[in-house]
Amino acid sequence: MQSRLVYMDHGATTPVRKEVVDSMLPFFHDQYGNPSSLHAPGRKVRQALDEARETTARALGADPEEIYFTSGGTESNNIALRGAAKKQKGGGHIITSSIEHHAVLDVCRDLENEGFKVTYLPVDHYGCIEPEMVKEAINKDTFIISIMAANNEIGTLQPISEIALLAREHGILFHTDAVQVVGQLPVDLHSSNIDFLSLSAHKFNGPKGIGALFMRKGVEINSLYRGGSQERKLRPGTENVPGIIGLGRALELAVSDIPHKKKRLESLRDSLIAGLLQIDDVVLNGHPRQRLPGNINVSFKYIEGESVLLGLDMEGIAASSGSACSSGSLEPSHVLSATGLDHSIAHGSVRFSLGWGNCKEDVDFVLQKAPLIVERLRNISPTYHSR
Amino acid sequence: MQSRLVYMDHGATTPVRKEVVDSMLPFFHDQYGNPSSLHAPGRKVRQALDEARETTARALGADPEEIYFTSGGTESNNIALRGAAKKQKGGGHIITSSIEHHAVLDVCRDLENEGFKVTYLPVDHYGCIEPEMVKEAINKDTFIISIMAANNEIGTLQPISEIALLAREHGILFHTDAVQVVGQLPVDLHSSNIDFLSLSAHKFNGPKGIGALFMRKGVEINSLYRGGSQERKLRPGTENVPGIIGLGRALELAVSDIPHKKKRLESLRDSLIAGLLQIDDVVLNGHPRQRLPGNINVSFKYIEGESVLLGLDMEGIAASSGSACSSGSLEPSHVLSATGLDHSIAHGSVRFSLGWGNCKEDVDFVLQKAPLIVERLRNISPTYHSR
Amino acid sequence: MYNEKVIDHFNHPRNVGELSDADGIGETGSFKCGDTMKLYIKVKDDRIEDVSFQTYGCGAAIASSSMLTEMVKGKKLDEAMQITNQDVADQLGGLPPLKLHCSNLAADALHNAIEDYRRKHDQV
Amino acid sequence: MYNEKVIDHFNHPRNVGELSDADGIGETGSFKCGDTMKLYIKVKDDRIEDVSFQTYGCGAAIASSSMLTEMVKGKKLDEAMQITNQDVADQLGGLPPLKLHCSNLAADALHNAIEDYRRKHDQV
Ligand SMILES: Cc1ncc(COP(=O)(O)O)c(C=O)c1O
Ligand SMILES: Cc1ncc(COP(=O)(O)O)c(C=O)c1O
Repeated sequence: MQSRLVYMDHGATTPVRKEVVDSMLPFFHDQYGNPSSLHAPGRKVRQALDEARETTARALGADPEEIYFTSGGTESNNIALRGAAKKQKGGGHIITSSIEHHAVLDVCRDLENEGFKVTYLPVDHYGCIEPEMVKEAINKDTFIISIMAANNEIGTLQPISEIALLAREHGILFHTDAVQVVGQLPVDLHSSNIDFLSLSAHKFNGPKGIGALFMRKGVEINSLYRGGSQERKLRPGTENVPGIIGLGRALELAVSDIPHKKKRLESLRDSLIAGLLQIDDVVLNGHPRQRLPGNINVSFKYIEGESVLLGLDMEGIAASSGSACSSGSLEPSHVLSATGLDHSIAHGSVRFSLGWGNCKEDVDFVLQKAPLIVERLRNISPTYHSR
Repeated sequence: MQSRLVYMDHGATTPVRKEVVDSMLPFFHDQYGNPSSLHAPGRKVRQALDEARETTARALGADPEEIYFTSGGTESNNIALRGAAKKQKGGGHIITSSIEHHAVLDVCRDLENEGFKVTYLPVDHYGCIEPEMVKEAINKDTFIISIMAANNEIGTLQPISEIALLAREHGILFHTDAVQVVGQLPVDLHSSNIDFLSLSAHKFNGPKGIGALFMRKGVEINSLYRGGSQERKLRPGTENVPGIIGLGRALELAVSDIPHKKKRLESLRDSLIAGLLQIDDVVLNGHPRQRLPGNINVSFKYIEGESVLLGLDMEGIAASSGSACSSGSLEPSHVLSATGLDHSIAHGSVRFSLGWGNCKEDVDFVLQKAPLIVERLRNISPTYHSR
Repeated sequence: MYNEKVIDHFNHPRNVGELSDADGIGETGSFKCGDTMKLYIKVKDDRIEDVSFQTYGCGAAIASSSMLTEMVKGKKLDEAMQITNQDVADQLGGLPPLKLHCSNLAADALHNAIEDYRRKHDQV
Repeated sequence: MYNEKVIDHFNHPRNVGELSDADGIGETGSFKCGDTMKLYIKVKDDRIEDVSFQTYGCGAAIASSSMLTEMVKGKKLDEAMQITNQDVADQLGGLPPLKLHCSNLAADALHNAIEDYRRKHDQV
């Protein structure tokens, strides 16, 4: 690995904080009991699990019984959407957006194969969803609306409260994929109309492979997996104890850091954006203000995103791209396409996502290297020369 | 917790070995990249993941492309059975046994609701399944047979090779829940006719919340969850990297220990069984020889299992029971019932499951304490006095 | 899971055994989970002078039985008839929700024993 | 992901730019992933005397372009026509499977350039 690493891919995953690892360690070879066991080693672990559930609930303004631990954001989304669909038996109508993560979008596509109807709402140039359009899309068969709290690529924040209220007024369930938001911005579920919220620990300096689904008290869905009676049968299987402990601790730390961290990241974000826009022919993707504190997404015209990533990588800068070549999917990001961005510009997109540990020097380093990389690549590019 | 802990509940879960925890540690806050990322920190983790997949495959006599990491045994079972069913579209016939773990049994019950037909094969007094009965149960609609490799309660080993061969000859898929077997007894998948095999790391001194599904090359099923393209889309979601690394390491260690450990546990097992049978009115559940190396399951007549557990717990002995009161389900174990055991005797069942770390002193300690506990409880018991 | 008081009653159950000269015997069982309890009382001047029990069941069932015998000793029969299963659980300082049904034997056995006494002594 | 040779060609691409006096120009693009390549050749005595490229694309596309120019310099046109995209990938020591399609530009652009040259010089 590079001697100096400037990690700006916190939207993909984050390092686990030292305090979090420390909280997990006792649960590997010391307190290893199965929380379902009646004996002392089991009971002790059950208690630690209950405490982690309380910590998690508290950090979200929820009740412990409303927290279901899962293996991550993907599973939380699948359980909420498919679980609600399974309860419908037969069919019904789902409203979602065209810029959801694949763990919502592709679930909806799969449900279409099973006979459900789905409306994929368009977004504006900034990636924003208009609540009025949600309202218009509602019909008598609509049973769930799923709109992400913030987009993972372009960072755009959605008017979740308004949409959740709309859903509530129409007696429709509301799910939000808040994987990018939890730990970054305050969440208070009890004062909201959200019925389901998905989160994933590795996005807020917790461990990979553990997440949670908030499901409001009184809401009922059908579980997908069957097995033991863990997580009140919504998600059976021996609990990932160290993961759950780590999630609770990481969330507690992340949420208490928000007031301070949010400001710091926003300021770093804005100077990185400003610096990148100094380069010729660079456009900002997403909304200039309503965006995640740590999200920067720009398109470098005339060059391709993966090659920029590679150039950055050579300098020890870790970022990501919505280009086709970086996803292996041949298609440029569905998110950038949905914002109406020209394919050729979408291919040149690069996301820098800031987090815990990034500092002004990191931003300066990127701003020193990026122009050189861009220049070098443009120099090779035929489209640049014939522009 | 008790000063002296005699942990004999390895069937429920096991401590993570020191070497395994050590192998996981670098992947929390040092090598934390997302394996799907293109940059150096991501690529480094991808490589470690590939190596863990190879280690896992090697330990099972499989190819790396045949290993799919999941969140545990429950998920592996659900993916195999429901995934095969989903591919059928509509209906079909499944053969399983009446003593499967709930993560197979309750999936089958759920599939019955969805229109599938299921045969639950009976077992004999020892909990053995007769291959001839499997053969008789096969009909033209049978698309999958799922028979566990060893039962988690009574430890009975099943004639998996014969049943797998039968399935192969009839062009039917064969799944085995080998959660209790992997790491305890040798498994060589390439020389077998097994199409799917489920395992869970925390049963062989690996971490909780991680497992794997072996799926033979060429077999195709429909994935249940949708999201990213991890685990070749069979199980999307950011990989539980430390968990996968830990699983690989734990399996490697467990499998290399088998020759030595199997003999040691069998000898401890047999002396514990012999000692317990010295107590009046004690019966052995399961098969006297065809059983898991570390499994002991006895019924103490005239007393109830949970009270025995509690008595053992007071002495620092951790065990488990198939009694209704210990599961909170009101029903005694479906496994013991299926072997034809009288309910009142089933209620008095206690499982001791040995593992890494248990020694002769532990067995002696149990054999010293158990008779006193049993006597005390029988003394209170009305059924004992009126026998 | 179980609190200290429950554990204490489980480990050192009070008033265990048969009363050979019992005036009333009450039996009850939970068909579902298999628990069975037998309660013996000796009555003098309409009061429970002595009491003992035998129980087949889990920790909660045994502790509830023991607790009950302590609660009723010296009580007037009419007072004893008022005791509910919930009272027994409360007196134990609570039981895990899943275990509540296991404590439902004790008061029932007591009421049966009192009724048995009254039947035998023409009080019914 | 990429091996050292690919990285080297990406970091130090050979023969970049336009040949102002090119005898043949070949262009090709992948509609799907958006990659585009432009190849310039100078031909003398039926041999590729000089070659240069411009590429819009990912690391694999750029490295393949650069590799190709090294492979064809000095080659006879007929020999150059035999070079396949696979040859280029092989010469680079292999590319990640998902990236193979990105290397599919280089040989195509070469063939187009040679055809362009032949068309202009009445060799077709
Ligand atoms: C035979 C068997 N199958 C499946 C499982 C489920 O495994 P897990 O709890 O890790 O999901 C277990 C253990 O609980 C088991 O013993
Ligand atoms: C918005 C969003 N939803 C869902 C996910 C999936 O989370 P995980 O990979 O932890 O399952 C991610 C991250 O990959 C995400 O950014």
